[in-house]
Amino acid sequence: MLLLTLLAATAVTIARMRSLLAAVMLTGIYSFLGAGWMLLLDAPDVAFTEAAVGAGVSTVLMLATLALTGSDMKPRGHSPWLPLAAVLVTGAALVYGTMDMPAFGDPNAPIQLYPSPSYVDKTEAEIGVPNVITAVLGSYRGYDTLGETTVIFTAGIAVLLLLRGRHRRVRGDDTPSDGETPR
Amino acid sequence: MTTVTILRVVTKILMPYILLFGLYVQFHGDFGPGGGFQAGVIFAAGIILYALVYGLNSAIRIAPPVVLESLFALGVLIFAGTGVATMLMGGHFLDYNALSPHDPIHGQHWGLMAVEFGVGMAVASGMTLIYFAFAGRERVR
Amino acid sequence: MLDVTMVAILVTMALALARASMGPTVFDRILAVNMFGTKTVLLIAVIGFLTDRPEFLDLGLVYALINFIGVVALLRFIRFGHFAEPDEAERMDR
Amino acid sequence: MKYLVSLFLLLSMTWLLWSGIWEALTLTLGLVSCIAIVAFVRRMGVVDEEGALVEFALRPVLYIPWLLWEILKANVDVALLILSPTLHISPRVIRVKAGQRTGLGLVVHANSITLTPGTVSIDIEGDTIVIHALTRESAQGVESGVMDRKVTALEGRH
Amino acid sequence: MSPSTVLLLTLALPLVAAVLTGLFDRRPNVREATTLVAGVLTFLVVASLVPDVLSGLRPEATLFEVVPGVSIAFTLEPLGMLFALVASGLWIVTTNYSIGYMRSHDEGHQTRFYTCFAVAIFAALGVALAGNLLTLFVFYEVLTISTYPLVAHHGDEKARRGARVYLGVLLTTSVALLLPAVIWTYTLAGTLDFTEGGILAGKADNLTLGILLALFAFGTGKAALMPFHRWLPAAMVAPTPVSALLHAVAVVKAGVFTVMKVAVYIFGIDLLASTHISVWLMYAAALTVMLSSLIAMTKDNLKARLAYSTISQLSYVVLGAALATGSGVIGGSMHIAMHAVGKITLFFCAGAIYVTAHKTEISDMRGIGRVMPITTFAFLIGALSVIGVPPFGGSWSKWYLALGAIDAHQSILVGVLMVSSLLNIAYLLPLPIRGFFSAPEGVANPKVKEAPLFCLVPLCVTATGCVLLFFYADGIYRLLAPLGGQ
Amino acid sequence: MEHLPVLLIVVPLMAAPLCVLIRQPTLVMGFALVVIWSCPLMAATLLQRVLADGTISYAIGGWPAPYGIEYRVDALNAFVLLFVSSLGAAVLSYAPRSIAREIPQSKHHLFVTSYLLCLTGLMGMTITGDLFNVFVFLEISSLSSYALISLGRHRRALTAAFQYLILGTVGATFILIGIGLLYQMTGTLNMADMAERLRDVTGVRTVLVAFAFLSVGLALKMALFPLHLWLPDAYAFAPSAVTAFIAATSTKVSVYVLLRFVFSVFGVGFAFDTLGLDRILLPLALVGIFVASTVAIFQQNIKRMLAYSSVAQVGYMVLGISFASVNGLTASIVHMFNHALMKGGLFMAMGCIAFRLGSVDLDRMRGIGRTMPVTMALWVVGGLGLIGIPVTAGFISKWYLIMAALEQDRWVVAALVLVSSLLALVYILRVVEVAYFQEPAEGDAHVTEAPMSLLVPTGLVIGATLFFGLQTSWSAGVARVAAESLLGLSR
Amino acid sequence: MSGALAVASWVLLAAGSVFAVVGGVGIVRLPDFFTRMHGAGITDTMGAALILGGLLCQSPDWQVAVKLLMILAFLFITSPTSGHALARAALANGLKPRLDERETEATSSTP
Amino acid sequence: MSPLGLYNYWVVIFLMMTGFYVVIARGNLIKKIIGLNIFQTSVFLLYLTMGKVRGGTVPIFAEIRADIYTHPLPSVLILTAIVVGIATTAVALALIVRIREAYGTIEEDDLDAINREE
Ligand code: NA
Ligand code: NA
Repeated sequence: MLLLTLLAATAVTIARMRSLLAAVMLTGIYSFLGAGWMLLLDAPDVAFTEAAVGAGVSTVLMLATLALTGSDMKPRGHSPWLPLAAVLVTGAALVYGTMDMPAFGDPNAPIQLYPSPSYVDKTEAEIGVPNVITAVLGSYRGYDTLGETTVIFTAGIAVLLLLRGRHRRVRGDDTPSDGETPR
Repeated sequence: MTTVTILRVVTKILMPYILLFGLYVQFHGDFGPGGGFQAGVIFAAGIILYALVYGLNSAIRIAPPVVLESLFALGVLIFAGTGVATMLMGGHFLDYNALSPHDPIHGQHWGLMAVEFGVGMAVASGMTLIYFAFAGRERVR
Repeated sequence: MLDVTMVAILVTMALALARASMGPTVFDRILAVNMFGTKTVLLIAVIGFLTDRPEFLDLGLVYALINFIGVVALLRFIRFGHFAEPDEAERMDR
Repeated sequence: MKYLVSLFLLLSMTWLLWSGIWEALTLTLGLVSCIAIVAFVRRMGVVDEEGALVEFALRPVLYIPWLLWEILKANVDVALLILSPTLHISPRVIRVKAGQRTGLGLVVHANSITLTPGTVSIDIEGDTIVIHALTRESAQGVESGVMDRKVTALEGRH
Repeated sequence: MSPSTVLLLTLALPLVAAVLTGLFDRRPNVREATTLVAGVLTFLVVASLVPDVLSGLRPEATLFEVVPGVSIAFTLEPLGMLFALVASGLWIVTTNYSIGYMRSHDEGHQTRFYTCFAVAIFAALGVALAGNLLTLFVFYEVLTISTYPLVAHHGDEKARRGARVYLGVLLTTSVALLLPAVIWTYTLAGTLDFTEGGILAGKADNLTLGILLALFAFGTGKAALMPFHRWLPAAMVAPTPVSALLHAVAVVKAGVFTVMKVAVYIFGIDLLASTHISVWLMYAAALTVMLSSLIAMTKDNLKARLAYSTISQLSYVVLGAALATGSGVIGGSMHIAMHAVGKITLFFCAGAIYVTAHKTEISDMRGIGRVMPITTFAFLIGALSVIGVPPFGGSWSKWYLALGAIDAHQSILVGVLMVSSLLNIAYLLPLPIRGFFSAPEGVANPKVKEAPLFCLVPLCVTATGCVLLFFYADGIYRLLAPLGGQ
Repeated sequence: MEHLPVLLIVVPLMAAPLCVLIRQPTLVMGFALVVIWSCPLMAATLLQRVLADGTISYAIGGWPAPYGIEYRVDALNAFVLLFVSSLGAAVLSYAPRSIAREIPQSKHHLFVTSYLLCLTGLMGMTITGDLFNVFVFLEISSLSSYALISLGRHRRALTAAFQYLILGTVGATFILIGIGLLYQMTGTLNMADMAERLRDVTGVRTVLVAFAFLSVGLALKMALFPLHLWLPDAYAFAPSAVTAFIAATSTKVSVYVLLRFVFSVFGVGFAFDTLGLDRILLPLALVGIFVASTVAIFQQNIKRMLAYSSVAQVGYMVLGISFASVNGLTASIVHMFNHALMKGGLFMAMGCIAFRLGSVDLDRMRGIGRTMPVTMALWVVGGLGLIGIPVTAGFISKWYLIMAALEQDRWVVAALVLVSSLLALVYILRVVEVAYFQEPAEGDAHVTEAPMSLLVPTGLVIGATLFFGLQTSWSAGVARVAAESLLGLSR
Repeated sequence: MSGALAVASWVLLAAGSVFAVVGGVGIVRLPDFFTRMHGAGITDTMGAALILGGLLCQSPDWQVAVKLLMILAFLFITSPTSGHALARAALANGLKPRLDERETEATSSTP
Repeated sequence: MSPLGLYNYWVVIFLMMTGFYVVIARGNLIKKIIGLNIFQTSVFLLYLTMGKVRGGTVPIFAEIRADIYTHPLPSVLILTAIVVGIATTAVALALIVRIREAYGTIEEDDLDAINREE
């Protein structure tokens, strides 16, 4: 409960934060907290990943971006009502949707009962590794994981496509490299 | 002793252990939290730390982007190739049982290891490559 | 007792969070973030014992490592404003 | 070479302690991992005397408990300070000469100073450590030079 | 060669001509020779099927099934035969005329002109031979599109605006009214084949049929039933050969042909007659006849006057279809041919006058008969045929229309036909009368200066045609007799 | 043969990293072309087998659903796979020459890699029978399309890609939320399995919300009005080959996924009777058609004009869905295909124009009908298809759409569909007039016809729009089979 | 877990909690960046050490104990390092420590 | 079913909406990506909240097999989703870098204004 409150406080602080650098730092904190909550939800693998990715890699990448773009941010001059309305509607829809959800931790929720035998039982019999998550990830739904690896690959290629070409140029040389600047 | 830098020395001490931890996570995904993806990220994090402390050039010297690109591609190919191998051995795509027809559990182990290795390789090189791409970009005013 | 410890850690985190959002200097924020990170490591360890699965302490190590790298990156950013300086090996701590 | 072998041994030990799985496959993978990392780290150029803990041999066994004790004492002092309603602090910056011969020794010294609350090493200028102290007492604690001697002893003699 | 192959050959010839003219961009003589040869061949091929059709055969060919039960298919029946003969025959004449007109005018984009012209003929023949409504619709649209570049030929703002109206009205009506009518028919009848006696009998109530008929009648914008007639005057910006194509050879004829086909083969004249759903259409057509004749009288520009004349004459055909009697249908169908030959003569003459004397306004054409006697005489013959005076072709079609009106017990319409003929006289004859009997302004004794031979010969040929059609109308009647159930 | 479904995806997937290994641009392109042309062949075989033997199921990893991920191929997705892969192959054949002027050579191999990945993602989304797998492959295709779009020469390509990224990710996250809620209520991710299990929980509020989130997410991805904001800039400023590829495939696959969700997972009864989906989709589609077509009329950048036209065309597809009848679905499905051909061809023709003129502004296109006659002729044929002129494929779509409307006595809708075609007429005619009836600008008089390597693929695609305007038993026939099976009327 | 260990664990955790919170109060309460570093130091050293020590007493097997010790070691190495680097960065960026005005800056050195 | 049982969901929804708000409110592009991260991380929490079962433990076998394990599938799905998230973030940041280079700003308003002028 306290953890969730802290999460909410962090999220709101980020939303209101004027300094980009501070927001980036707080995003790292948010990921750490989220990962802590994930651990409480019995998802150590996810917590592990969220910490490494959300707090680690993504913070470093954001800092690297800030280094290239500058961390100044203009104060917002727009009325917040339209996005706020959209958010409230979406949120209300979700809350409405929770009304018929099984309660938190309900052992009779559909996902706990179906399919039977569960992944846990099947893993024991068919895969034989202690970590059921690894078994599901690598074998039962190994294809998703191949997709996931491909996603990373796609992103890597995308980043190379976007950022290659101005690599380590001599300072002060302002002639644009080919194909990267407006006509 | 003109330039003693705590950060550099500490990084020097920790670096092997960070990398070892990465590989540990890689090979213990079956037993505990972790696996190829997390291992890759930690390994990349180690190299990123090196780049932060020792400079991008040094990091590029020890992990040239060309090599990283190839490893990146190879990682994906190892994963998908495992699937192709299972197909060639008579199973469906990614059906690791086919790797060891007499002892399916064994096949599953080998299969999991192979694909996790592919993931780890792709992620480690990919993340490093992405960091290099950002860090190597000149700031334009 | 573990519960109490957890609450204490969370309170400390909240205090750090307050400092992180107050600033005033960027160094105060980094200090708070760093502290926050180390508290998360403790939190992870405590949660491990709390949920009776202490064998997953690897995670704590990950958090500590990531926290360290994050702070180093922040410092680098603050000091140089960029991540690629030729031959800056010595300058990181200067 | 000495550093490489010692590093390999340390790594292997770490693997065994961490892993706790004594199966042939895992052990083999561990071995391969340690070798690979030694090779890679060598490529990084981070294996030299500056980072070699092996130089300290077993001497830290004595140093660490002493340091922990110092840390405890300092902690209590600063904690009381923080909790006191008037916040009796008198921050100051002092410089101390460090007697360590090796970079590693200097690092241990500076970090030990930081670890004991009330003092933070904020810079190293040649063989001088610049310290921010919270109170006069904590400053005097460092200036006494006890820690400097302990750390120097840690380095052993060459 | 089997009749169905011949049928496809008919369509292939103009298409091949289109491709070849496009390829011979840089060799004008070859290009135009190709067109001529293709025209002659097409006409001969079409004509070769006349005996078959007369003997009651209906050659067929089917290509693709576009929607279940409806294919791109062709059937040759009498009405289509007549239209195909008119279109292919007049193509030859028009080509000759075009060569003269385009060269003496030194027009640009001539290759585009000949190519599009050939495609338009292809489309017109497709309309003529269509075996079902879908096929007809397809070629109807191809015809619209292929003539658009012809109308916009000059490419200046005026031409583009005119072409925009042309395309806009024709496509809008066809897409917004005709297409739904087609699809609706399909949903009602399950087929779109042109069938003797129609396909809609018993498939829908009278109200539905009435709405459907209205969709067809107004959706066929090319029939220029008011108020969808604006495109025809707008298209007068085009060169004269194009006007000939629009008014005589293909476009408007395709429109009234469609109306006639729909009346005969989709509704069936029995259905129309028994349900009286077409009565309103008769009056709409009659109104168009009268109104457009009146407007024609107010126009001083010769081509504009001829355009409104066309609008009026087209409604005769629509009227014939709406009468839903044997004589009416035959009269209307016959009028397609009669008006085509008559009106093309008039346009050729208008073009010849424009090319030679550079005159466009009727008031400027005093004494033109003395300068261009042959042309003016040909104009007179064309005009008389359109008015419906014997011994010219137009008299027969009006005769059968009048008979049809009597059969349908619509005596008012008989009156309309007579009044409109008087109006025809009033707007068509002033030109030859002033041309022959008034002296040209300023010039006391003008020299005879006729149009180039390439223009002159075709207009003589069509003028002669007007006369011949009077004497050989029997052949047409025999051809069309099955339509009227006679 | 047995592995055909998975090979169709894995072959291009593995080719992508291989391209990175090969590096050398010419070799990469050659290799990629060989690989990519194998996809339509496989897809065609698959379609043939599905039509002959019925639905094919392939359990990846040998794990049966719901434990493992299942590939499930029926007439509908086999058809989508076929045309997506065919157009992907056609556009890639056209790409080597087209990108030569738009993308620096050092990036060509990465371009090809991204292109293959994008195709993999799109086909993966289409073929899978697993909801979460849809999300994964959706992201593969999305990420690569962001990169591909950003390669445009104008800097607005960057903001366009970014905007697409934001909206696309929001859409994907909504889809993720929807999938999560559905999973929670059923315990399964397999579509067929979920359809069965959803019968017990219809009317449950969570399912309702899940449906809403999935629909909104997909509407974002397929650029359904008014969630289309990312599309115009993305199409207008991407490199020519990328625009042609994405315009031909991407939104279609999203429409396919919507069809799958609505009909195969939720079922007609829930979506239309319980929820009244038609009451939402129908007005949205119609308003979208009219607004987007009208906006298209006022565009100076012709790629942008065609982009707005695409938004309108998505409206037609959705309109067909909203009828929930065989003819309506046939219209939607066949229009997915027809529009893929038409827009693919049109954007390829725009690429030819950009190749010679370096611009796609209407002003620069003066007299281009003379200087680039073949290109412009192809463009016009494609444009006629958009209007829905008979003989073109576009006509067939409209035919079925109007039939569907008339069947249900929705006269006004039928009329509006027809009237909307006239808006298309206006924007196409605008270009035709400038291209054919205005003289070229002085600087552009020397412009010549595009090279054969661009014209031939363009011609093939445009030619196909004519072919499938006539030979509709292949397109509309398959679409009809698919529509019937979606409605549960066959098999 | 034997009674003595349980008590030890209890004490260590309690003490660790107290130090952690005090450090947290410190970084909120202390006046400037450099003084706050001392507050952070409390939680990072004593807080961490005592809490991890308390957990160590509860660890079910030696492996958990090893991992706890390693975490502690890692923290003890990295925490002062980043603290030092942070202070250095602050100095380099021109941030001046607020010194006690009553005394002048004293510089002394050990012999 | 008590409201308390849903409290967790509601907090998660609040977090999601906070992130979503930052994404769709106009402003700095990096801020938007931060918002996107929060949004996505919160969705991950939503998934994991579903998987947790009362009295369950981590689905990793120890020496003694537990009776109830928390459902592993949400974890698996979210592992994939996290990867997707970081991939998106990386591409988005790369785009932002390029936008800054090409436009000199990363404020949405300024970018729109520049694009409108062209
Ligand atoms: Na794992
Ligand atoms: Na200290």
